[in-house]
Amino acid sequence: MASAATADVTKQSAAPGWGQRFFSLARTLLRRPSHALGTLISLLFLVIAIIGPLLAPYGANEQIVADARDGPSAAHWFGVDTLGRDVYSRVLLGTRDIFTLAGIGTLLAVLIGTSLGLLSGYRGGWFDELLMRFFDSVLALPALLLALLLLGTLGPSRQSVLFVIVIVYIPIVARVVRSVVLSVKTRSYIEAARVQGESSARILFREILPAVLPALAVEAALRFSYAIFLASSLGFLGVGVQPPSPEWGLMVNEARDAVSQTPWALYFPAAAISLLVISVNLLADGLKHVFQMDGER
Amino acid sequence: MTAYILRRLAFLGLTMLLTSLLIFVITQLLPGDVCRVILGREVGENALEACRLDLGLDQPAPVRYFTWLGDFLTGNWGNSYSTDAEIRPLVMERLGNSLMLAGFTMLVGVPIAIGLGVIAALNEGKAIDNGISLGALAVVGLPEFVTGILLIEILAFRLGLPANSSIRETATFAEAFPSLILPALTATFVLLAYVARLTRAGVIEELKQAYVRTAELKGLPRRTVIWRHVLRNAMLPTITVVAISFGWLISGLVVIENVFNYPGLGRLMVFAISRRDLPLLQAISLITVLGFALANLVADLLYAALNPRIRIGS
Amino acid sequence: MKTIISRILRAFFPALAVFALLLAACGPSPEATGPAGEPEATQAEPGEERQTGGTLRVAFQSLVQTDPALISSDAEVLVANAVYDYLVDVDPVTNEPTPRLAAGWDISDDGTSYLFSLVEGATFHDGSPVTAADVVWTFDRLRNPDSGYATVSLYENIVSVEAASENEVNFTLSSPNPFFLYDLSDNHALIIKDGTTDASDFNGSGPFVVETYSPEDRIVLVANENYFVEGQPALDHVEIIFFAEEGAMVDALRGGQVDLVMRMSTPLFESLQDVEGIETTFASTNGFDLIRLRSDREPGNDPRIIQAMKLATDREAILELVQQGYGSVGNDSPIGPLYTNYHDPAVQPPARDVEAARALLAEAGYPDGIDLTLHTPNTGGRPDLAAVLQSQWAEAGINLELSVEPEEVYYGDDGWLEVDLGITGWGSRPYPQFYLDTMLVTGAVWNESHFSDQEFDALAATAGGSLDEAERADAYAQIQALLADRGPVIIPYYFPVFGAISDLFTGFQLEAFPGRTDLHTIRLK
Amino acid sequence: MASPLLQLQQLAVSYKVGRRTLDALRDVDLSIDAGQTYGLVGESGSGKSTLALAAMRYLPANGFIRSGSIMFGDKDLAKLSPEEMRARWGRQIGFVPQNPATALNPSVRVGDQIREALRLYSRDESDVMEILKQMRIADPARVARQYPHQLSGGMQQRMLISMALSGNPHLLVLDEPTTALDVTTEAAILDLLRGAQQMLNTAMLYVTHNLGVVATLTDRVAVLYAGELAEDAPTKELFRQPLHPYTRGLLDSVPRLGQRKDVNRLRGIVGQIPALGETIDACVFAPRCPLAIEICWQKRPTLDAPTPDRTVRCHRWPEIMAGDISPSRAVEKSSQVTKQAANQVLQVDGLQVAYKMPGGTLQAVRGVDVQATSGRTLGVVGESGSGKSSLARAVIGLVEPSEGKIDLLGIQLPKRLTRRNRVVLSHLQMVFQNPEEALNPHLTVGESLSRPLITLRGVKPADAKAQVGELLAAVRLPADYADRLPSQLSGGEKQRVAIARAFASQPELLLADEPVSALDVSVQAAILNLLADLQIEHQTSMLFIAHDIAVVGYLADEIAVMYLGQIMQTSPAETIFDAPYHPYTEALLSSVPPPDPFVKQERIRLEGELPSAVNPPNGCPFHTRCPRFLGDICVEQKPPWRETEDGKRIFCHIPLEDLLRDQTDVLQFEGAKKS
Repeated sequence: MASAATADVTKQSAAPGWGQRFFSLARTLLRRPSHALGTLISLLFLVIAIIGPLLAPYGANEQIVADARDGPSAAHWFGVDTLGRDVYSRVLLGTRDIFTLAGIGTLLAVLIGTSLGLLSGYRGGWFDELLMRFFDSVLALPALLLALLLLGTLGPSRQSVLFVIVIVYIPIVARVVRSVVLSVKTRSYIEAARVQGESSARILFREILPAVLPALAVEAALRFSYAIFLASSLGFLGVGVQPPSPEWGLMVNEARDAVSQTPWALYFPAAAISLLVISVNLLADGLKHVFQMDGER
Repeated sequence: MTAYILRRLAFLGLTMLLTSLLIFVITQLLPGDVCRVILGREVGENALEACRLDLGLDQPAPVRYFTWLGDFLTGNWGNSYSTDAEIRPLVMERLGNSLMLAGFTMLVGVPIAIGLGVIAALNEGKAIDNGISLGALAVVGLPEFVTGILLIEILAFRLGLPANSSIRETATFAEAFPSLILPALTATFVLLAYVARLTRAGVIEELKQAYVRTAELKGLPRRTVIWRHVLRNAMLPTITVVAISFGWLISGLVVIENVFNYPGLGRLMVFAISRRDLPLLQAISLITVLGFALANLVADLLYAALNPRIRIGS
Repeated sequence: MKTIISRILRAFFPALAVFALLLAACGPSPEATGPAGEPEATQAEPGEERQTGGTLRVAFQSLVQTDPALISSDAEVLVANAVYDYLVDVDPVTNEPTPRLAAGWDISDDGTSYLFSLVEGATFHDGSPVTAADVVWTFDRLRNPDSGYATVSLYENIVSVEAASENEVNFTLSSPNPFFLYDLSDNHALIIKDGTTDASDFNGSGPFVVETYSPEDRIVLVANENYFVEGQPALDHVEIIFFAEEGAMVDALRGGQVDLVMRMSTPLFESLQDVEGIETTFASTNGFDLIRLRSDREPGNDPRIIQAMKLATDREAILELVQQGYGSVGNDSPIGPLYTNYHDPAVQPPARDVEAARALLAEAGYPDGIDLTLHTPNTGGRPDLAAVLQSQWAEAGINLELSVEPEEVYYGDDGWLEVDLGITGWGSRPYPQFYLDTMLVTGAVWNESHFSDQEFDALAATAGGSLDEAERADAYAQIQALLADRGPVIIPYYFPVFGAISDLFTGFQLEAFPGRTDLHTIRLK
Repeated sequence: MASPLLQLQQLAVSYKVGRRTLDALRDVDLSIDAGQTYGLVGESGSGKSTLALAAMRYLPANGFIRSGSIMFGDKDLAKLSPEEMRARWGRQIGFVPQNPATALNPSVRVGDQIREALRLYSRDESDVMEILKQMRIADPARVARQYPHQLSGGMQQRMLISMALSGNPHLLVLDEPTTALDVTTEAAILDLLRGAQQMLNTAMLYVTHNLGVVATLTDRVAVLYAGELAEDAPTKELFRQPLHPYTRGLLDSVPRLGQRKDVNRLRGIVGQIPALGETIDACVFAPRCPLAIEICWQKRPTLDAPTPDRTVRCHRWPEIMAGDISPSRAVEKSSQVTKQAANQVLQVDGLQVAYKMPGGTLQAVRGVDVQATSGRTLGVVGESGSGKSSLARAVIGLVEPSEGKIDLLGIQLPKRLTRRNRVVLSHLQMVFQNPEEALNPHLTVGESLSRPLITLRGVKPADAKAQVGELLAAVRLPADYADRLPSQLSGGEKQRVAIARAFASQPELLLADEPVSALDVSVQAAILNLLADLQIEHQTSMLFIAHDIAVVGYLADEIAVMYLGQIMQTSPAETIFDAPYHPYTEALLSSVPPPDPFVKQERIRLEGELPSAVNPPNGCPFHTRCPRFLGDICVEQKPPWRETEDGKRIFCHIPLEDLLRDQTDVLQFEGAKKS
């Protein structure tokens, strides 16, 4: 009865357009304060990633010799690091680094993982079996271990980190997508499409994919937050993005020796990582709520 | 049940085989000629040839793979390139240390995490739930290296806990204990949030089940309903979560071990990578994977043993 | 095919190999501070047990090599110096050669024959006495051309090493070598037992005996009860605990898990300044990071390019930012102020002039600036230096792309010898000649800038062969002027080394090459 | 007369959803006497489950009692504390839930779950065996040791009933306890409840949508509609003369056993039940009522008592009672097209379907031969596990048969769907069971309908739109529905669209797999009629699959009864209810509760559990449970097909004469009501 009570009670006369649906989802997303906060901060970071260079008072590697090691002040909101660089500017500019690494990495992983998951789940058979066994073996390696192994092979660079994020997350995304596909493909409307002679491509992309999207959106948000973690952890271990890039994990690593001298150079990027990860997690929670996947893990 | 165990074991074997292949391929792709790495750039072709012969590098890759795997399985792990030390005792000792840290973390962290998760779930939507959930989320956002550094700043220097966790090989657990506190605390933070969130979700899910209503409408006291019925079932997936988090801990420990200079497998791994120490790297990877896989297996079996739906097929 | 030693060293630790190979003995450290006191304190009563004891816990990087002929890193040398003995040592204060296993020496007038007598009562840890045969074995091993050891070229001019008696060894040289005693004090020249081929069993004659060694974790040393110097060592135990990171070492020191840290970055050193219970010390060195441009091809074959780079560089700012003011400003030559006899403070590279640099670039055909990739290893202050240069040179139109690589990769693949523009770290050495011979003379092993200048080669030959001190000093002065003017390298600073020790201990004397620091002089207060 | 056991007075229950408060029950008055069996019927959304839970004061977290009282004895449950309620649950009010599979704790042995209750009620734990025996469980000791998943649905429900009865409650609340069960199991459970009720004199509040169950089990019935009590009367009176048009509509929607589409059309109710919170301040049934007059739209009727023991909430009950007006809806005239010569469309020979499972091979269909002819319907009826769905899925190509031959219009079909060409695909279409899954939620109705036009009929996308309108019109939906998303349609509307989609390619054969089982009865009637009309219009052959023999009997021309992957009997629909029968058909017919309290029914019950399809019995598949089991021959030999005079074919060892001698018609109608 409870389910009846929460059922959709409004029946509109015509199908709402995509824009309308988007706004109704967005409204649901912003209803709870924590979800709204997470979404807004995530968006804020995204904006910073795009227009960061316009906001940053200094360059990422611009050295102000006279101000080196100064604490936070009106001139330098987040203080200055040992090399005389404005930490505020670096944190702002580092946002783009994180978004290109974690964001594009997640995006690519989601694109490839979704394709593989769709194909694997829908086709089944030996292809599915083979792919899943392969993914099992990849997932048998803890993510960071795999990342370290791959970085050992590729050498530390921005491209390597991107590649690692993509490789590490493809199997995870593919599995999520596959499990949704498996549950959807036995639904009557898919079977109806099959007996109507629809092509596999149309069934996959027009009939199944929309059903995968909610889970995919949640998974993408979660993956993004883990990717931020992974990228900054690799930066911290010194095997990720290399100096003088303002990547946050690397900034923490670089500032670590000087933590008693210039603690601000460590705490601000660390806070930025935490804030972004928490926000993205809240956003993921919100998406789960929007797509009514609350109970799922 | 026996069939189930055998199936799981076969599955584990297959996964391990594929993973070992993966590790082999990746490590073989590491840049540079192994013999050049060992002997240096000025060595003559003769010596290189001899070295390659010695290491069996003249063999085709599949042969080398099976030789390597065979050697590994028979306990012949060879010597590390960079330290010339025997790999097996080295890795085993570090594994022991890592397991001690992971075990200690889980021993402390898991009960607390489950407790918090259950409390939050039973008070869903109330202030205490929001508090726990937000706290967990805040901790989720803190990378291990940040937590570690903060803890060193706050606890090590102010309270005098050991910031460096290097422990003697011969140390008893009691002696090693103080060194374990900070890294374990760091790992616990991460674990806590993760397990607590999942436990909460599990209990909430379980509370919605129809059998809970049956139990309530029997007139059972709330306490009995929670303990005998809800938790008994909610703990099943939690076991899986705990095992997964064990594997997750192995990953997390790489960073933590490096922050605290803890002589575990994760630190050895970073060492091996920076030294291009292939045999050591392969051994560590395989052992880690095996540990991870075994943890998952144990979880599966435990889950099956506790879950009559799997233990006794219908 | 050169030496096995350098093969292996460079394969794994190229930077450290550079560091170590260039070092024959300790550099002078007149500015050294710290609770040095009297290191040779030997108040032990004759025939009595040593009255002091205690355990010293040292934080250091992990060991890779333990064979004295193969060691290179600070940590390896530190352990070797504690477990083995040199024939000749170098006094950290006076920078003069001092006896160790040798009780003394006679040098022939033509400077080609050295006769050493050995101290009484020195024994290996297995109980056998140290004899002339062991010395002969050691040096024959080190100079054996087939061995491939890094010392082969160093000892090239030794004609023979012979036992004159049970306790006397004679070295014969092909030509006089003013720095031969320093050469004998080379990091690798630790006396091993006659017949030892694989010196991994730690059978030295030194002040400490290895109790346990667990790779990548720690090495535990106990006092050698039979050490030939009375009252040494003062400590019962030394535990060297391996760390991957300097930050963790300093954390451990502050947390009280170790007592001594001997290599740390400037910020870490700064962070220890006001910490109760910890005494900090630093030693000036002739170590430096250099920026070099290949002079044998575009664009570096046009001398105006390196000139423009010199003009674009603000050395004071670099010292302030990268070294936080510790150390001293460099003058683009490897002959630093520590070599008081040879350094010429009057020689100065051109002062910073961004406009002049731009003009030079334009003249050289780069009116819109020049784009280059600066390669640097990821260790020490080098990434910082690269970052600062990137910013400084950009003002003059030299636009740098940074390529920061792991040290092992950068030096391991010989990339550092190939790239156009790179940063290299060079360790401190007790005398300047080796920098010239290995880095700058035509065809030198590590002539990374591919520099070839006949005038320079002649001056370097004079400085390295003459027994006349004045002639040498004059040649070095000319070399400095030449390098400041047209040398292919920029040396922005000489860096110090830092050390910190718990104030429970005394007798710590930090060396310019920290690995050569003597542990046997440290004692509990 | 003693005061009632449970008395709801002006009870109103609401749910909080977001910021809105939605009324689920309004002003419900109802009273149950001790020992009484009280039926509560209504369609989904009528509030009947809420009422059942409210009677126990056990509402979901967002539900609350807005006003009114729940008098249980002399206490108002609405005013008791949670602890006081807990003390009554189990001891005074027992509860039997709807879905037994999820209502038992999966990780506790069922015996322990009952013992837990016994301990709580201070009874001896060893009573478990006694209680299980009362539940007619043959091997109570073994069953008590088992976990819920090891038991069949019927056994699980027995456990829950024994648990609910173990506290000897005065009132037992049952929320659709047999809905998830097969009819033969349902019959056994209903027998049990009857027995327990007589023995313990427990009052029962029996919530169901099944008018048959109400008719056979209860003393008194309340009809709930949109949260309001429409009518309340002794069962026989209600069935004899319903006073509320809604009750009449319900009764007219359910096919009676023997009712046929071409003789006596189901009437159904137009429209649909209002959603929660959508009620108007008038008669809630007015929008669907054939008798609605002006006052019905203006004023909410009061709850009147036409006789001392019945109540009704309708403005026009006096006229209905007097017989001045009939609440029955006028029958839609079916479009009678002259019947063309029937030619054979489908011929299935020796069809076998098997699924690979971890424990072996599940033999879902084991050698089935069927034929279907144009313009006629072959109904396949069977309980779950009979293989009836697999048969349909094999024909359409969604599963590949392991053996057998499928001919369409005389041409053998490839087994694999992907090997079938467009023409074949367009000739074969299917309507699926679950309307919620029938349409892609992300496509508009128009898109869904235009696809088969484009793919199978080669219609240009531009022209498809116009034809979509025609398709919608054919299933009696307005053209503007083309722009709607499935989430904006009701279940019945979705199924109409699904039917339109299936007919879009003008198939020769339509497979309908339980197309109405998920629908409420009032909607079900309309869909059945729609199928019948479309079939006549297009002269389509139809394979209609259902578990409800009354529905099959209504719609089909021929009926095949399946059991464990094999056909037990085929017969013309007209004679399915007449002896002789296959013993399984006989048991099936005697298990279906007829929605008519005046029908007398033979009582034949099946013993034991359905055998596993992984390891099906040899010989006659029904021999393990057959009440007319002959002996070894049934175990060892495959039965012969026996043909009767009235066109039946029976798959049984028992000679026809013996069957004719031993069997009488299972259903005996009082008077001559059989139409």
